[in-house]
Amino acid sequence: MNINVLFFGATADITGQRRVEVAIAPETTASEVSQNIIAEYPRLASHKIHISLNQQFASGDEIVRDGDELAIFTAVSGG
Amino acid sequence: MNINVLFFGATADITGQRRVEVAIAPETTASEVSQNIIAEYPRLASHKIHISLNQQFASGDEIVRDGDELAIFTAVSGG
Amino acid sequence: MDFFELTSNPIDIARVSRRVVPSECGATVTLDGYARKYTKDKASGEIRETEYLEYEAYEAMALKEMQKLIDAAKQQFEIANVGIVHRIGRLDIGETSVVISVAAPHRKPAFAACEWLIRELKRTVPIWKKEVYSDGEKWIEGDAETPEDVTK
Amino acid sequence: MDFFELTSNPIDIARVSRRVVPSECGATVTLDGYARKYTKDKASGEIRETEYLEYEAYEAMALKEMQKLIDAAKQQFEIANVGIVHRIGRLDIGETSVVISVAAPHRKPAFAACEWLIRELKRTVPIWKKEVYSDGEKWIEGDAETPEDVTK
Repeated sequence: MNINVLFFGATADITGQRRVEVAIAPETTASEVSQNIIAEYPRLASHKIHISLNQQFASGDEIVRDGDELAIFTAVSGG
Repeated sequence: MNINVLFFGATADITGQRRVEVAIAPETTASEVSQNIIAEYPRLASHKIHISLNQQFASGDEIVRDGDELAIFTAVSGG
Repeated sequence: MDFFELTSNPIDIARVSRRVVPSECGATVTLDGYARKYTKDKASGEIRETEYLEYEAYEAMALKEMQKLIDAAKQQFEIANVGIVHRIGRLDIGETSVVISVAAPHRKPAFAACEWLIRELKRTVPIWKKEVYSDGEKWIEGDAETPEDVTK
Repeated sequence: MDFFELTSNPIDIARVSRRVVPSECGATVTLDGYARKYTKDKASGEIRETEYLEYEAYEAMALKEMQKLIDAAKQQFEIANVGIVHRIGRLDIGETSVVISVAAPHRKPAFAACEWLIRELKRTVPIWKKEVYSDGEKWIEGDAETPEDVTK
Protein backbone atom coordinates (compact mmCIF):
# COMPACT_ATOMS: atom_id res chain seq x y z
CA MET A 1 0.00 0.00 0.00
CA ASN A 2 1.53 3.30 -1.08
CA ILE A 3 0.71 6.96 -0.62
CA ASN A 4 2.18 10.11 -2.12
CA VAL A 5 3.72 12.59 0.29
CA LEU A 6 4.19 16.18 -0.90
CA PHE A 7 6.44 18.91 0.49
CA PHE A 8 6.31 22.68 -0.12
CA GLY A 9 8.48 25.66 0.72
CA ALA A 10 10.48 25.06 3.91
CA THR A 11 9.60 21.33 4.10
CA ALA A 12 10.70 20.83 0.48
CA ASP A 13 13.99 22.59 1.26
CA ILE A 14 14.60 20.50 4.39
CA THR A 15 13.74 17.13 2.84
CA GLY A 16 15.32 17.97 -0.49
CA GLN A 17 12.24 16.67 -2.28
CA ARG A 18 8.82 17.74 -3.44
CA ARG A 19 7.11 14.36 -3.69
CA VAL A 20 7.92 10.85 -2.38
CA GLU A 21 6.03 7.63 -2.54
CA VAL A 22 5.83 6.01 0.91
CA ALA A 23 4.83 2.42 1.69
CA ILE A 24 2.49 2.18 4.67
CA ALA A 25 0.89 -0.55 6.74
CA PRO A 26 -2.93 -0.81 6.88
CA GLU A 27 -4.64 1.38 9.50
CA THR A 28 -1.81 3.89 9.55
CA THR A 29 -2.96 7.41 10.49
CA ALA A 30 -1.95 10.62 8.73
CA SER A 31 -0.23 11.71 11.93
CA GLU A 32 1.83 8.48 12.05
CA VAL A 33 3.00 9.09 8.49
CA SER A 34 4.07 12.63 9.32
CA GLN A 35 5.78 11.56 12.57
CA ASN A 36 7.82 9.00 10.62
CA ILE A 37 8.87 11.65 8.16
CA ILE A 38 9.77 14.08 10.92
CA ALA A 39 11.90 11.30 12.50
CA GLU A 40 13.65 10.83 9.18
CA TYR A 41 14.29 14.60 8.75
CA PRO A 42 14.84 15.89 12.31
CA ARG A 43 15.17 19.52 11.13
CA LEU A 44 11.42 19.43 10.48
CA ALA A 45 10.90 19.13 14.24
CA SER A 46 11.94 22.75 14.79
CA HIS A 47 8.93 23.92 12.78
CA LYS A 48 5.20 23.84 13.44
CA ILE A 49 4.10 21.21 10.95
CA HIS A 50 0.66 21.08 9.33
CA ILE A 51 -0.69 18.37 7.10
CA SER A 52 -3.38 17.89 4.54
CA LEU A 53 -4.85 14.65 3.29
CA ASN A 54 -6.27 14.58 -0.22
CA GLN A 55 -6.11 18.37 -0.39
CA GLN A 56 -8.04 18.99 2.84
CA PHE A 57 -6.50 20.14 6.12
CA ALA A 58 -6.13 17.07 8.33
CA SER A 59 -6.19 16.66 12.11
CA GLY A 60 -3.89 13.63 11.88
CA ASP A 61 -6.41 11.06 13.13
CA GLU A 62 -7.47 10.12 9.59
CA ILE A 63 -6.62 6.59 8.38
CA VAL A 64 -4.69 6.86 5.12
CA ARG A 65 -5.59 4.67 2.16
CA ASP A 66 -3.75 3.41 -0.88
CA GLY A 67 -3.15 6.21 -3.36
CA ASP A 68 -3.86 9.02 -0.90
CA GLU A 69 -2.07 12.36 -1.22
CA LEU A 70 -0.65 13.66 2.06
CA ALA A 71 1.13 17.02 2.20
CA ILE A 72 3.48 18.20 4.95
CA PHE A 73 4.12 21.90 5.31
CA THR A 74 4.71 24.84 7.65
CA ALA A 75 2.07 27.47 8.48
CA VAL A 76 0.90 29.05 5.23
CA SER A 77 2.17 32.57 4.43
CA GLY A 78 0.41 33.69 1.29
CA GLY A 79 -1.22 37.07 0.89
CA MET B 1 -21.97 96.06 0.54
CA ASN B 2 -22.30 93.06 -1.73
CA ILE B 3 -21.77 89.35 -1.43
CA ASN B 4 -21.78 86.54 -3.99
CA VAL B 5 -24.35 83.83 -3.53
CA LEU B 6 -23.75 80.50 -5.29
CA PHE B 7 -26.23 77.71 -6.09
CA PHE B 8 -25.54 74.08 -7.03
CA GLY B 9 -27.60 71.13 -8.22
CA ALA B 10 -31.18 71.34 -6.98
CA THR B 11 -30.82 74.93 -5.71
CA ALA B 12 -29.41 76.06 -9.07
CA ASP B 13 -32.36 74.41 -10.85
CA ILE B 14 -34.93 76.02 -8.52
CA THR B 15 -33.47 79.53 -8.62
CA GLY B 16 -32.52 79.31 -12.28
CA GLN B 17 -29.10 80.69 -11.49
CA ARG B 18 -25.66 79.61 -10.36
CA ARG B 19 -24.37 82.90 -8.95
CA VAL B 20 -25.99 86.19 -7.93
CA GLU B 21 -24.61 89.29 -6.34
CA VAL B 22 -26.72 90.34 -3.36
CA ALA B 23 -26.62 93.69 -1.59
CA ILE B 24 -26.74 93.37 2.19
CA ALA B 25 -26.95 95.64 5.20
CA PRO B 26 -24.12 95.68 7.75
CA GLU B 27 -24.32 93.02 10.50
CA THR B 28 -26.40 90.66 8.34
CA THR B 29 -25.91 87.00 9.26
CA ALA B 30 -25.41 84.15 6.79
CA SER B 31 -28.70 82.69 7.95
CA GLU B 32 -30.55 85.97 7.23
CA VAL B 33 -29.17 85.99 3.69
CA SER B 34 -30.33 82.42 3.11
CA GLN B 35 -33.77 83.09 4.65
CA ASN B 36 -34.24 86.03 2.27
CA ILE B 37 -33.35 83.84 -0.66
CA ILE B 38 -35.69 81.07 0.49
CA ALA B 39 -38.45 83.68 0.76
CA GLU B 40 -37.74 84.77 -2.80
CA TYR B 41 -37.76 81.16 -4.11
CA PRO B 42 -40.35 79.36 -1.94
CA ARG B 43 -39.67 76.00 -3.63
CA LEU B 44 -36.37 75.96 -1.72
CA ALA B 45 -38.37 75.65 1.50
CA SER B 46 -39.32 72.06 0.71
CA HIS B 47 -35.65 71.03 0.91
CA LYS B 48 -33.20 70.80 3.78
CA ILE B 49 -30.91 73.70 2.99
CA HIS B 50 -27.25 73.88 3.95
CA ILE B 51 -24.95 76.85 3.53
CA SER B 52 -21.28 77.55 3.38
CA LEU B 53 -19.49 80.84 3.87
CA ASN B 54 -16.19 81.37 2.09
CA GLN B 55 -16.01 77.66 1.29
CA GLN B 56 -16.54 76.45 4.86
CA PHE B 57 -19.73 74.90 6.19
CA ALA B 58 -21.58 77.60 8.10
CA SER B 59 -23.94 77.44 11.07
CA GLY B 60 -25.74 80.60 9.91
CA ASP B 61 -24.73 82.80 12.85
CA GLU B 62 -21.72 84.21 11.00
CA ILE B 63 -21.78 87.91 10.09
CA VAL B 64 -21.21 88.25 6.34
CA ARG B 65 -18.76 90.80 5.02
CA ASP B 66 -18.33 92.64 1.75
CA GLY B 67 -17.08 90.28 -0.97
CA ASP B 68 -17.92 87.10 0.94
CA GLU B 69 -18.93 83.96 -0.97
CA LEU B 70 -22.03 82.27 0.40
CA ALA B 71 -23.32 79.01 -1.12
CA ILE B 72 -26.81 77.58 -0.71
CA PHE B 73 -27.34 73.87 -1.40
CA THR B 74 -29.10 70.66 -0.46
CA ALA B 75 -27.44 67.78 1.43
CA VAL B 76 -24.41 66.65 -0.54
CA SER B 77 -24.70 63.40 -2.49
CA GLY B 78 -21.27 62.62 -3.94
CA GLY B 79 -19.58 59.26 -3.75
CA MET C 1 2.36 61.29 -1.62
CA ASP C 2 -1.30 62.11 -1.07
CA PHE C 3 -3.43 63.53 -3.81
CA PHE C 4 -6.99 64.48 -4.49
CA GLU C 5 -8.55 65.54 -7.74
CA LEU C 6 -11.75 66.28 -9.50
CA THR C 7 -11.81 65.05 -13.06
CA SER C 8 -14.22 64.98 -15.95
CA ASN C 9 -12.32 62.11 -17.58
CA PRO C 10 -12.71 58.39 -16.95
CA ILE C 11 -10.87 57.23 -13.82
CA ASP C 12 -8.13 54.61 -14.05
CA ILE C 13 -8.40 52.96 -10.64
CA ALA C 14 -5.16 50.99 -10.96
CA ARG C 15 -3.27 54.21 -11.54
CA VAL C 16 -4.91 55.80 -8.49
CA SER C 17 -4.12 52.86 -6.23
CA ARG C 18 -0.49 52.72 -7.40
CA ARG C 19 0.21 56.41 -6.91
CA VAL C 20 -0.17 56.06 -3.14
CA VAL C 21 2.39 53.29 -2.56
CA PRO C 22 5.66 53.99 -0.73
CA SER C 23 8.29 51.28 -0.24
CA GLU C 24 7.53 50.62 3.43
CA CYS C 25 3.95 49.64 2.59
CA GLY C 26 2.43 46.25 2.02
CA ALA C 27 -1.25 46.82 1.33
CA THR C 28 -3.50 49.22 -0.48
CA VAL C 29 -7.27 49.17 0.01
CA THR C 30 -9.30 50.78 -2.75
CA LEU C 31 -12.95 51.67 -2.88
CA ASP C 32 -14.35 51.92 -6.40
CA GLY C 33 -17.80 53.53 -6.42
CA TYR C 34 -19.67 53.56 -9.71
CA ALA C 35 -22.93 54.45 -11.36
CA ARG C 36 -25.52 51.79 -10.60
CA LYS C 37 -28.22 50.93 -13.09
CA TYR C 38 -31.00 50.19 -10.62
CA THR C 39 -31.68 52.32 -7.57
CA LYS C 40 -34.37 52.14 -4.95
CA ASP C 41 -36.17 55.35 -4.07
CA LYS C 42 -35.67 55.76 -0.34
CA ALA C 43 -39.11 57.23 0.28
CA SER C 44 -41.34 55.13 -2.00
CA GLY C 45 -39.27 51.94 -2.19
CA GLU C 46 -39.79 52.08 -5.96
CA ILE C 47 -36.98 50.70 -8.11
CA ARG C 48 -35.94 52.98 -10.94
CA GLU C 49 -33.70 52.39 -13.88
CA THR C 50 -31.11 55.11 -14.31
CA GLU C 51 -29.95 56.01 -17.81
CA TYR C 52 -26.98 58.08 -16.78
CA LEU C 53 -25.74 60.29 -13.95
CA GLU C 54 -24.45 63.80 -13.64
CA TYR C 55 -22.23 64.98 -10.82
CA GLU C 56 -21.74 68.63 -10.03
CA ALA C 57 -19.16 69.96 -7.56
CA TYR C 58 -18.55 73.20 -5.73
CA GLU C 59 -15.01 72.67 -6.87
CA ALA C 60 -12.98 75.05 -4.71
CA MET C 61 -14.75 73.97 -1.52
CA ALA C 62 -14.74 70.27 -2.50
CA LEU C 63 -10.96 70.30 -2.82
CA LYS C 64 -10.62 71.97 0.58
CA GLU C 65 -12.91 69.38 2.18
CA MET C 66 -10.98 66.53 0.53
CA GLN C 67 -7.74 67.92 1.95
CA LYS C 68 -9.35 68.08 5.41
CA LEU C 69 -10.50 64.47 5.11
CA ILE C 70 -7.03 63.26 4.23
CA ASP C 71 -5.48 65.22 7.09
CA ALA C 72 -8.03 63.81 9.53
CA ALA C 73 -7.56 60.24 8.26
CA LYS C 74 -3.80 60.46 8.68
CA GLN C 75 -4.27 61.70 12.25
CA GLN C 76 -6.59 58.83 13.14
CA PHE C 77 -5.15 55.84 11.30
CA GLU C 78 -1.67 54.34 10.82
CA ILE C 79 -1.59 54.92 7.10
CA ALA C 80 1.00 56.25 4.70
CA ASN C 81 -0.79 57.82 1.74
CA VAL C 82 -4.28 58.52 0.51
CA GLY C 83 -5.55 59.14 -3.01
CA ILE C 84 -9.05 60.40 -3.77
CA VAL C 85 -10.42 61.10 -7.24
CA HIS C 86 -14.04 62.07 -7.80
CA ARG C 87 -15.49 62.28 -11.27
CA ILE C 88 -17.77 65.16 -12.24
CA GLY C 89 -19.96 65.73 -15.28
CA ARG C 90 -21.88 63.03 -17.09
CA LEU C 91 -21.26 59.34 -16.25
CA ASP C 92 -22.62 56.32 -18.01
CA ILE C 93 -23.82 53.31 -16.03
CA GLY C 94 -20.88 51.32 -14.69
CA GLU C 95 -18.39 54.17 -14.89
CA THR C 96 -16.41 54.96 -11.76
CA SER C 97 -17.64 58.02 -9.87
CA VAL C 98 -15.17 57.91 -7.00
CA VAL C 99 -12.00 56.07 -6.10
CA ILE C 100 -10.37 56.19 -2.68
CA SER C 101 -7.08 54.35 -2.23
CA VAL C 102 -5.26 54.05 1.07
CA ALA C 103 -1.75 52.58 1.32
CA ALA C 104 -0.44 51.44 4.67
CA PRO C 105 2.26 49.22 6.09
CA HIS C 106 -0.51 46.92 7.39
CA ARG C 107 -3.89 46.19 5.96
CA LYS C 108 -6.19 46.78 8.97
CA PRO C 109 -5.76 50.55 9.21
CA ALA C 110 -5.96 50.71 5.41
CA PHE C 111 -9.43 49.10 5.51
CA ALA C 112 -10.55 51.26 8.43
CA ALA C 113 -9.33 54.50 6.88
CA CYS C 114 -10.80 53.77 3.45
CA GLU C 115 -14.20 53.00 4.93
CA TRP C 116 -14.08 56.12 7.10
CA LEU C 117 -13.04 58.30 4.14
CA ILE C 118 -15.89 57.27 1.87
CA ARG C 119 -18.43 57.72 4.67
CA GLU C 120 -17.13 61.21 5.44
CA LEU C 121 -16.76 62.16 1.77
CA LYS C 122 -20.47 61.41 1.24
CA ARG C 123 -21.30 63.62 4.21
CA THR C 124 -19.00 66.61 3.81
CA VAL C 125 -17.65 67.07 0.29
CA PRO C 126 -19.89 69.44 -1.71
CA ILE C 127 -20.72 67.30 -4.73
CA TRP C 128 -24.23 66.50 -5.94
CA LYS C 129 -25.55 63.65 -8.04
CA LYS C 130 -28.39 63.85 -10.54
CA GLU C 131 -30.02 60.63 -11.70
CA VAL C 132 -31.46 60.80 -15.21
CA TYR C 133 -34.26 58.36 -16.08
CA SER C 134 -36.04 57.74 -19.37
CA ASP C 135 -38.93 59.90 -18.10
CA GLY C 136 -37.25 62.55 -15.98
CA GLU C 137 -34.41 63.37 -13.68
CA LYS C 138 -33.76 64.03 -10.01
CA TRP C 139 -31.07 65.67 -7.92
CA ILE C 140 -30.29 63.27 -5.10
CA GLU C 141 -30.17 64.68 -1.59
CA GLY C 142 -27.72 62.91 0.68
CA ASP C 143 -29.10 61.04 3.67
CA ALA C 144 -25.93 61.42 5.72
CA GLU C 145 -25.78 64.39 8.07
CA THR C 146 -24.24 67.19 6.02
CA PRO C 147 -22.83 69.72 8.51
CA GLU C 148 -25.08 72.52 9.74
CA ASP C 149 -28.57 72.24 8.32
CA VAL C 150 -29.64 75.87 8.66
CA THR C 151 -33.35 75.12 8.30
CA LYS C 152 -33.49 73.18 11.58
CA MET D 1 -19.40 35.99 -11.68
CA ASP D 2 -16.88 34.88 -9.08
CA PHE D 3 -13.40 33.78 -10.04
CA PHE D 4 -10.19 32.75 -8.44
CA GLU D 5 -6.86 32.14 -10.09
CA LEU D 6 -3.23 31.50 -9.52
CA THR D 7 -1.00 33.27 -11.98
CA SER D 8 2.68 33.65 -12.65
CA ASN D 9 2.09 36.82 -14.65
CA PRO D 10 1.78 40.38 -13.32
CA ILE D 11 -1.68 41.13 -11.95
CA ASP D 12 -3.81 43.91 -13.44
CA ILE D 13 -5.85 45.00 -10.43
CA ALA D 14 -8.26 47.17 -12.40
CA ARG D 15 -9.18 44.18 -14.54
CA VAL D 16 -9.73 42.06 -11.43
CA SER D 17 -11.93 44.65 -9.76
CA ARG D 18 -14.01 45.19 -12.90
CA ARG D 19 -14.65 41.49 -13.56
CA VAL D 20 -16.76 41.24 -10.39
CA VAL D 21 -19.25 44.02 -11.15
CA PRO D 22 -22.90 43.25 -11.96
CA SER D 23 -25.39 46.00 -12.82
CA GLU D 24 -27.16 46.01 -9.46
CA CYS D 25 -23.95 46.90 -7.67
CA GLY D 26 -22.60 50.26 -6.59
CA ALA D 27 -19.28 49.58 -4.89
CA THR D 28 -16.26 47.38 -5.22
CA VAL D 29 -13.66 47.13 -2.47
CA THR D 30 -10.26 45.86 -3.53
CA LEU D 31 -7.30 44.80 -1.46
CA ASP D 32 -3.99 45.01 -3.29
CA GLY D 33 -1.20 43.28 -1.37
CA TYR D 34 2.33 43.65 -2.70
CA ALA D 35 5.91 42.85 -2.02
CA ARG D 36 7.28 45.20 0.61
CA LYS D 37 10.89 46.32 0.55
CA TYR D 38 11.43 46.50 4.31
CA THR D 39 10.13 43.91 6.72
CA LYS D 40 10.54 43.52 10.44
CA ASP D 41 11.55 40.12 11.75
CA LYS D 42 8.82 39.15 14.19
CA ALA D 43 11.17 37.43 16.64
CA SER D 44 14.21 39.72 16.63
CA GLY D 45 12.56 43.02 15.65
CA GLU D 46 15.36 43.45 13.13
CA ILE D 47 14.47 45.30 9.92
CA ARG D 48 15.60 43.54 6.75
CA GLU D 49 15.69 44.72 3.20
CA THR D 50 14.12 42.23 0.81
CA GLU D 51 15.50 41.95 -2.72
CA TYR D 52 12.65 39.90 -4.13
CA LEU D 53 10.04 37.34 -3.11
CA GLU D 54 9.05 33.90 -4.25
CA TYR D 55 5.62 32.43 -3.69
CA GLU D 56 4.95 28.72 -3.97
CA ALA D 57 1.48 27.18 -3.92
CA TYR D 58 0.02 23.73 -3.41
CA GLU D 59 -2.02 24.63 -6.44
CA ALA D 60 -4.81 22.04 -6.45
CA MET D 61 -5.54 22.51 -2.75
CA ALA D 62 -5.10 26.31 -2.93
CA LEU D 63 -7.83 26.54 -5.57
CA LYS D 64 -10.15 24.37 -3.43
CA GLU D 65 -9.55 26.56 -0.39
CA MET D 66 -10.15 29.73 -2.43
CA GLN D 67 -13.48 28.31 -3.60
CA LYS D 68 -14.41 27.53 0.02
CA LEU D 69 -13.52 31.08 1.07
CA ILE D 70 -15.71 32.60 -1.61
CA ASP D 71 -18.62 30.30 -0.71
CA ALA D 72 -18.27 31.17 2.98
CA ALA D 73 -18.01 34.91 2.26
CA LYS D 74 -21.19 34.85 0.17
CA GLN D 75 -23.02 33.04 2.98
CA GLN D 76 -21.95 35.59 5.57
CA PHE D 77 -22.07 38.91 3.73
CA GLU D 78 -24.53 40.67 1.40
CA ILE D 79 -22.20 40.69 -1.56
CA ALA D 80 -22.60 39.88 -5.22
CA ASN D 81 -19.27 38.69 -6.60
CA VAL D 82 -15.77 38.00 -5.43
CA GLY D 83 -12.52 37.87 -7.40
CA ILE D 84 -9.27 36.56 -5.96
CA VAL D 85 -5.98 36.33 -7.83
CA HIS D 86 -2.77 35.25 -6.12
CA ARG D 87 0.56 35.50 -7.88
CA ILE D 88 3.09 32.69 -7.61
CA GLY D 89 6.74 32.48 -8.62
CA ARG D 90 9.21 35.34 -8.37
CA LEU D 91 7.99 38.86 -7.56
CA ASP D 92 9.99 42.05 -7.56
CA ILE D 93 9.48 44.65 -4.83
CA GLY D 94 6.25 46.56 -5.36
CA GLU D 95 4.62 43.91 -7.54
CA THR D 96 1.16 42.75 -6.54
CA SER D 97 1.09 39.36 -4.80
CA VAL D 98 -2.63 39.16 -4.15
CA VAL D 99 -5.77 41.02 -5.20
CA ILE D 100 -9.16 40.46 -3.64
CA SER D 101 -12.10 42.39 -5.10
CA VAL D 102 -15.62 42.27 -3.70
CA ALA D 103 -18.57 43.86 -5.49
CA ALA D 104 -21.76 44.55 -3.59
CA PRO D 105 -24.87 46.69 -3.87
CA HIS D 106 -23.68 48.58 -0.77
CA ARG D 107 -20.19 49.33 0.40
CA LYS D 108 -20.29 48.17 4.04
CA PRO D 109 -20.57 44.43 3.36
CA ALA D 110 -17.99 44.84 0.57
CA PHE D 111 -15.48 46.23 3.08
CA ALA D 112 -16.31 43.58 5.69
CA ALA D 113 -16.11 40.69 3.23
CA CYS D 114 -12.85 41.86 1.65
CA GLU D 115 -11.21 42.21 5.06
CA TRP D 116 -12.50 38.79 6.15
CA LEU D 117 -11.30 37.16 2.90
CA ILE D 118 -7.71 38.38 3.14
CA ARG D 119 -7.51 37.36 6.80
CA GLU D 120 -8.81 33.86 6.02
CA LEU D 121 -6.71 33.52 2.87
CA LYS D 122 -3.56 34.15 4.90
CA ARG D 123 -4.67 31.45 7.35
CA THR D 124 -6.03 28.70 5.13
CA VAL D 125 -4.82 28.88 1.52
CA PRO D 126 -1.69 26.74 1.06
CA ILE D 127 0.74 29.26 -0.38
CA TRP D 128 4.16 30.04 1.06
CA LYS D 129 6.35 33.12 0.73
CA LYS D 130 10.13 33.15 0.61
CA GLU D 131 11.95 36.43 1.25
CA VAL D 132 15.27 36.73 -0.53
CA TYR D 133 17.85 39.12 0.95
CA SER D 134 21.27 40.17 -0.31
CA ASP D 135 22.83 37.69 2.13
CA GLY D 136 20.35 34.82 2.28
CA GLU D 137 16.73 33.80 2.09
CA LYS D 138 13.95 32.61 4.38
CA TRP D 139 10.64 30.82 4.00
CA ILE D 140 8.13 32.79 6.02
CA GLU D 141 5.88 30.85 8.39
CA GLY D 142 2.46 32.38 8.84
CA ASP D 143 1.53 33.68 12.26
CA ALA D 144 -2.19 33.16 11.74
CA GLU D 145 -3.63 29.88 12.98
CA THR D 146 -3.37 27.52 10.01
CA PRO D 147 -5.87 24.70 10.62
CA GLU D 148 -4.74 21.62 12.55
CA ASP D 149 -1.18 21.93 13.71
CA VAL D 150 -0.37 18.22 14.10
CA THR D 151 2.68 18.81 16.29
CA LYS D 152 0.64 20.23 19.17
